[in-house]
Amino acid sequence: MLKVKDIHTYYDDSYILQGVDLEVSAGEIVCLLGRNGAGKSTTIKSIVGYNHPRKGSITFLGQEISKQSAFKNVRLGLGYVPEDRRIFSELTVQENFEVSFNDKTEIRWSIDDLFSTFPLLDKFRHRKGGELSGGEQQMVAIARALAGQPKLLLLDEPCEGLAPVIVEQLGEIILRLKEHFPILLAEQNAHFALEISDRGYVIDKGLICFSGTQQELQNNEEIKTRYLSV
Amino acid sequence: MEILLLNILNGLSWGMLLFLIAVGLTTVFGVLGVLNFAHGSLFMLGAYLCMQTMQLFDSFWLGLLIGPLCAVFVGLLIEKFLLKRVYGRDVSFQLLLTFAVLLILDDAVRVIWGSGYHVVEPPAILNGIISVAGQDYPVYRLFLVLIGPLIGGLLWAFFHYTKWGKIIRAASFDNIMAEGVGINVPLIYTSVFALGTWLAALGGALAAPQQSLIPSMGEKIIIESFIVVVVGGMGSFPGAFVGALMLGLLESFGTVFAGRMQMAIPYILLAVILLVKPTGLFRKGV
Amino acid sequence: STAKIGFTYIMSGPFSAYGQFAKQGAELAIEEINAAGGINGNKVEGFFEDSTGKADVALRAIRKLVYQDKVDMLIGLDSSGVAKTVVPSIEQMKTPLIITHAATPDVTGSVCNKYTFRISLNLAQNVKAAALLAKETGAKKWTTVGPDYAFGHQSWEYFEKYLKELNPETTFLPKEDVAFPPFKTTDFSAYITKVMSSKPDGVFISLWGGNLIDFVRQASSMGFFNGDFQVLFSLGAATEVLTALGDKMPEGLWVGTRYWFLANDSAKNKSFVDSYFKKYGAYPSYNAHGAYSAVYAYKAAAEKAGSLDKEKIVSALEGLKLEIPTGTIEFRKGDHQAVTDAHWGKTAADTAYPHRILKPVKIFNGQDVTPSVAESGCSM
Amino acid sequence: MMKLLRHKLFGPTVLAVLLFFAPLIISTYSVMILSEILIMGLMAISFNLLLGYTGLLSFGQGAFFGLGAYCAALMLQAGYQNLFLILLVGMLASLLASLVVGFFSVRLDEIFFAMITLGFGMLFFSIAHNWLDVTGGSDGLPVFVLPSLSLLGNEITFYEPTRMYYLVFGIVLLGLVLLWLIVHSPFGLILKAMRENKQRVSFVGGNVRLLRIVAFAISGAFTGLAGVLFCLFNSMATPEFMHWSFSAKPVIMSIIGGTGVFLGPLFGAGIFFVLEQIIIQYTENWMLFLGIVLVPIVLFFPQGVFGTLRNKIFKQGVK
Amino acid sequence: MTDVLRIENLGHSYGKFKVIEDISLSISKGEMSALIGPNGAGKTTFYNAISGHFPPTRGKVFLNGENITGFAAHRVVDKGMCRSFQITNIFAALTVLENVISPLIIQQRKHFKIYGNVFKDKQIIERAMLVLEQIGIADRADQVVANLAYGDKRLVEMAIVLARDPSVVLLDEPTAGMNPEETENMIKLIKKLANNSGTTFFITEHDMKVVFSLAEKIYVLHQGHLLAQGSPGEIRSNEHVKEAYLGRKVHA
Ligand SMILES: Nc1ncnc2c1ncn2[C@@H]1O[C@H](COP(=O)(O)OP(=O)(O)OP(=O)(O)O)[C@@H](O)[C@H]1O
Ligand SMILES: Nc1ncnc2c1ncn2[C@@H]1O[C@H](COP(=O)(O)OP(=O)(O)OP(=O)(O)O)[C@@H](O)[C@H]1O
Ligand SMILES: [Mg+2]
Ligand SMILES: [Mg+2]
Repeated sequence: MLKVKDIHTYYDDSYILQGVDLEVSAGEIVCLLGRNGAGKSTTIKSIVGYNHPRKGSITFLGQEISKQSAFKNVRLGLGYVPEDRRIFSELTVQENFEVSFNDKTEIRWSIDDLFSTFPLLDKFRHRKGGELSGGEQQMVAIARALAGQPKLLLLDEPCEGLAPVIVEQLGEIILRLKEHFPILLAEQNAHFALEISDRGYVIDKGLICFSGTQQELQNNEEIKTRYLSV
Repeated sequence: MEILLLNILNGLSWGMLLFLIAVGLTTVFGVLGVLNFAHGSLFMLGAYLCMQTMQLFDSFWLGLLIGPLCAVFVGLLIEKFLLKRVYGRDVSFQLLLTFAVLLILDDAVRVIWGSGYHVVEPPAILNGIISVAGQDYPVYRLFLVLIGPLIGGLLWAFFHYTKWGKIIRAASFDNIMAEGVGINVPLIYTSVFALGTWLAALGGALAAPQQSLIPSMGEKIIIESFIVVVVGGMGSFPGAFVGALMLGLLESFGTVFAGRMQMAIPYILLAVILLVKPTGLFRKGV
Repeated sequence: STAKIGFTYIMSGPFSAYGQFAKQGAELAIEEINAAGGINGNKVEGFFEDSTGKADVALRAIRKLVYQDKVDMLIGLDSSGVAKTVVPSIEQMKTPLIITHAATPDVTGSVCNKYTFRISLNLAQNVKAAALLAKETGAKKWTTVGPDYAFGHQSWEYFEKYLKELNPETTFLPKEDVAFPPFKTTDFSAYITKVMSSKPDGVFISLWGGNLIDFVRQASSMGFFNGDFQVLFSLGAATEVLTALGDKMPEGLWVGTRYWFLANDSAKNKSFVDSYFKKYGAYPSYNAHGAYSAVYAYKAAAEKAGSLDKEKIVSALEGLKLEIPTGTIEFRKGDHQAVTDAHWGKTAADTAYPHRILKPVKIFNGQDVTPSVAESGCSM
Repeated sequence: MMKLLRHKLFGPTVLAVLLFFAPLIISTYSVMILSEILIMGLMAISFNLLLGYTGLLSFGQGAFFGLGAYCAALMLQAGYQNLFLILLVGMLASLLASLVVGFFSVRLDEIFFAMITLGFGMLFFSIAHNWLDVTGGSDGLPVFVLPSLSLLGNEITFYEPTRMYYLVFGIVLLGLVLLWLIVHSPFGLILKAMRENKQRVSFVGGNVRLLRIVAFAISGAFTGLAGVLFCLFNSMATPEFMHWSFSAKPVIMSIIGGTGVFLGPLFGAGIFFVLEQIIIQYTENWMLFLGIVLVPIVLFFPQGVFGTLRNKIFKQGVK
Repeated sequence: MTDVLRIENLGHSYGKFKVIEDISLSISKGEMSALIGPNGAGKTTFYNAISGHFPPTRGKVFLNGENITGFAAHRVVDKGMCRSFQITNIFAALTVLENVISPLIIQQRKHFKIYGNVFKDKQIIERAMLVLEQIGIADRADQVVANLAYGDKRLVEMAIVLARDPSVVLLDEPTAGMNPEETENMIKLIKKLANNSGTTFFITEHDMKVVFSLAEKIYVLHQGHLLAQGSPGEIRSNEHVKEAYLGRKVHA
């Protein structure tokens, strides 16, 4: 479904991704693990289209998207939840969903569906996004991505700064969403990620240094201590 | 008593013109984050283009319709080739770039239409006089008093009740994330600048029957619109409305009470408001 | 060898029309003089600099003319403020200057100096004529609308002073009841309302340029000219204003100017108006006339001095009498102001012209309207 | 040798020597332009103490410049001839005025700060423009006599352009040295810290408001000094000096030159004047061409012309 | 009277919206305590209200017995309480050394000194280098902070706070965004500092590992109220806390 092949991405002159390969197929949750600054967010941003790789290819649903603007990729079916959530703080929760709503495609999530999927948000419907707490915003960010009717969801560190009880809930939500589309999850929190994903990649210094199933990752002590410091 | 009424009308008609200019300025600032120094020049351009179309077709209404649209074309060029490159750069760079645009537009107009004064006649139906409080009052001014709230109301409805309007507001709060939810941000920016240009040029076309056209006619109005925008709260739509009315009325009544300090009225208003409410009267929010 | 004349006018920005007129007048004069053999056999060369209407820029321009282009003579200056602040430096540069537009009485008054002359009608002369006219109208209670800067305030001050002298009966509205709109005003409605509601017998208006155009149009539509009072426009007969207003200028208003191209039938004036019209397709404005005449004044002085030497030119200009299109003038020795006629008239339609003309024209003799040297306050 | 070239005082010293000997080579008119560049350069560098170092975009510097000029003009009119007294009073007056304006303005940021300083500046302009009795109103004040300096028993006057140049040169040099010391002092470092993050400064105990007021006042005082010099150089003080369009000059110059380098704004002033002179020579539509030239400067020189070029050259030097 | 920090009935509202209410607590000198609570409980608001970011709408704050309620941030710091931020808050374009020097200049009251070269001020430089060494980034002293990795930026944030040598340090999520190794180091660092200098630390964290390995006393904030307080053991076994915050699965 998504195929990233040997991408090289820079911020100005600094060479960040030095040939990243990864794949996500239908029906799976794939996690991208790596320590701080390893290049997880950069990978996600390259896929979404914020930071075009100078070399390499990204294909999504058979279409080359590595040079395409973010908004086009999102309309094509990439749902993006950024690491800092970025709720439209002056818009109400409902308006956040409305502006993200993609009506040019088959509609799988109506706005009401979103509120029923995240019942917690219902009472904040007309509250401004900026007035919500971090956890509440994270819900909004995920729901907002759903409003774009994604065919694949990119989640960048969804549990950063969230309370354990919320993280738990989040894990459940992500597992539920898996029934609808595959998910690429960038995480530092390997405990959390490995618990819910089927497969995983480990990235370090802009290179994928390991990939394998959940089991393989769980069992590979070397990787765990060297790259994940678990 | 009559003077009071007349001064209110005078203040309102000037205020409404200011509002049209300021609302464009504030929208462009709110979304693009650029405080456009050349906005006054687009106002001026609107007036000249209105005059030119009027001369061609001999109709004020056509001038009002076509003139601002031609200005929008110029605005699109400016956005595409210049402004695009300074989004997100420091305020000082944006001010300098738009200042350069101001210099270019003002002088170009002077080269094309000459430095002499031009006048535009109001259309026949608005050219009359009606009696207000025992004094003759031009109908055209009343027309201005009405058109401001009309356009303002339409814009407000657009921003708050249409999807496009909400999308524009979203892009104004966080353009990067707006892209991430599938919004074509460059297109939004271009459209918003076009809208801002259109509002400025429309203001110019509406002002044309009131004041003589010279290339520098945007200079006074740009500073006053800056003041309106800041007083109302940068990017705030109701703020622009309230600010413009306040300034219009103050200037009108200033002729009665301010004596020699009339010139300072806008600046005193600006200083007082910013001291009391540092972010302007209304919080950000288109 | 050449006689170099440096011109400093507003060539850019909102008031560049004035500089353009002056440049046309100057170029016409230079062309004519060169065709007739130059000045004392020297070809005349003009150097034009842009004052932008700002004092520091004007001074830089003049410095360039004097130190870089090494001109023999300076002509120009539109803005009163510029003229007043630049004049002290003229003395340091020891180069004669003929002012052709700036009207403040001070440059040939409190701040006058040996090198500075003025050929154009100054504010005092123009307003004195206005006062004479005002007396004739018989209006008793006067008010004013003037731009809120020195020119507007001085105009009103002088008007009050002269009219009071002429007719002690007249009254003037106090400062807080007259209207001084800031220079950048485009909406005069509040001022119009204010003046109309003060119920005067006469209104003296010293607005000019764009301000005047906006005022006239807005005032017309508010019924100002149907009011029961006299209106005098001290600069209403400027051609750029009349041209822009066309038939929007009401008829029968008293308007003044520094030069009116139909005011006299002298051969000098006829030939000037004709050649100007032939060359530029328009009737000469007062600024074109000022620059044109100043070049001829320089020619006359050089011929009188028999030299281009700056000091000699200065001496020759003092007391110089010559005929220019507007009439015969004399650079008074005491203050270097030209004693020149003032022109007023009533606006009237005439199908031969694209704009209003003056009919009848009223000419006030230079001697009658020029305050004495003692009054001017000049001491050299 | 290379070390000498790279010393941070090498460039400025060479520049000062060049400026000192310039009048021997260039024409009188160029000497006058150079004087003007130095004065405006001083104004721009004082302004840049705010924009480049403190992160405050002041759009009202003209007020302090004008105040310095008016002080000088009024003192000369009243017969005070002592050069140092005039310089001192001009600076003090601007210092006081900027303390007051600063007191009200510095709690604002960014465009709000720009607008409120613009507002205050225009308030000063309105006063100068309308207070006929003192300021001469819109006409301004002409100055007839310049102060002279008695040095070793000789009276030195400044009517002659080259002498005026040396007066300007000397005082601007002194002003720049003082500003340089300030920028490199502990206070200067705190200014930069505030530019980066004023919240952090207050959360390590710095009184941001007070610090900014002091920075604003220092900038105002030196701007006033430049104003005094401008008044002497042009023998005039006019309200135009206080108008926002005059306040825009140091902004333009600083950005052209580069706000990140101490001398950047001085170069900006130089570039601005030279450009203006060149353009005016060829066309009356200088506004059009100035605009056209400014566009690429803004677009392609993100650190200003001087800053960007310097970075390029030095980078190459390292490689 | 050994309470360094005492808070009485503190409350804060944004407009009509009450975020925290009636919080009272006192912390004794040298004590290491932590404030935990779900997202949106009001932890950051609480910090802001006591550190001078904005004045609290109700209640009082005492530092070393002195009432500092409503003091501006810089005066709170002067009185000896300094904080870090949840979102890194440093001087991006300055070098690491300059980042640490800046608070030192202010501490030594040299921030209005408009002459002299700070880099030649031995007293300041030595102290700055000492702080950097303690934190462990002395080797990067000359690097511009903007170019550092995230974890190092967090360290600079700490260094800035410590440079002021405060008696009370408030840390808002000091290890957020750090990898486990860095987190481990940070815990060690805080422990070391607490032991050596007797500084009182008061932290918020979501990482329970950090909280339980550091804190001697834990306060649990829930919907603006103090739900519980006590030793880590007490908190861990508190049913309310489990319900509201920790969840059942946390075995930390
Ligand atoms: N805007 C930028 N400019 C320059 N370098 C950047 C920029 N953003 C990130 N980097 C660098 O790119 C590298 C990868 O960063 P990235 O944000 O992708 O890491 P990450 O794996 O997502 O880390 P984290 O867990 O902290 O989110 C880091 O070394 C970082 O310093
Ligand atoms: N400026 C504000 N205006 C209105 N409400 C606000 C504002 N800031 C925060 N809030 C609200 O106050 C509550 C507490 O927020 P606060 O940031 O203090 O929580 P927190 O405990 O720090 O959460 P987190 O762990 O997610 O950082 C939240 O519900 C939030 O929505
Ligand atoms: Mg990341
Ligand atoms: Mg928080």
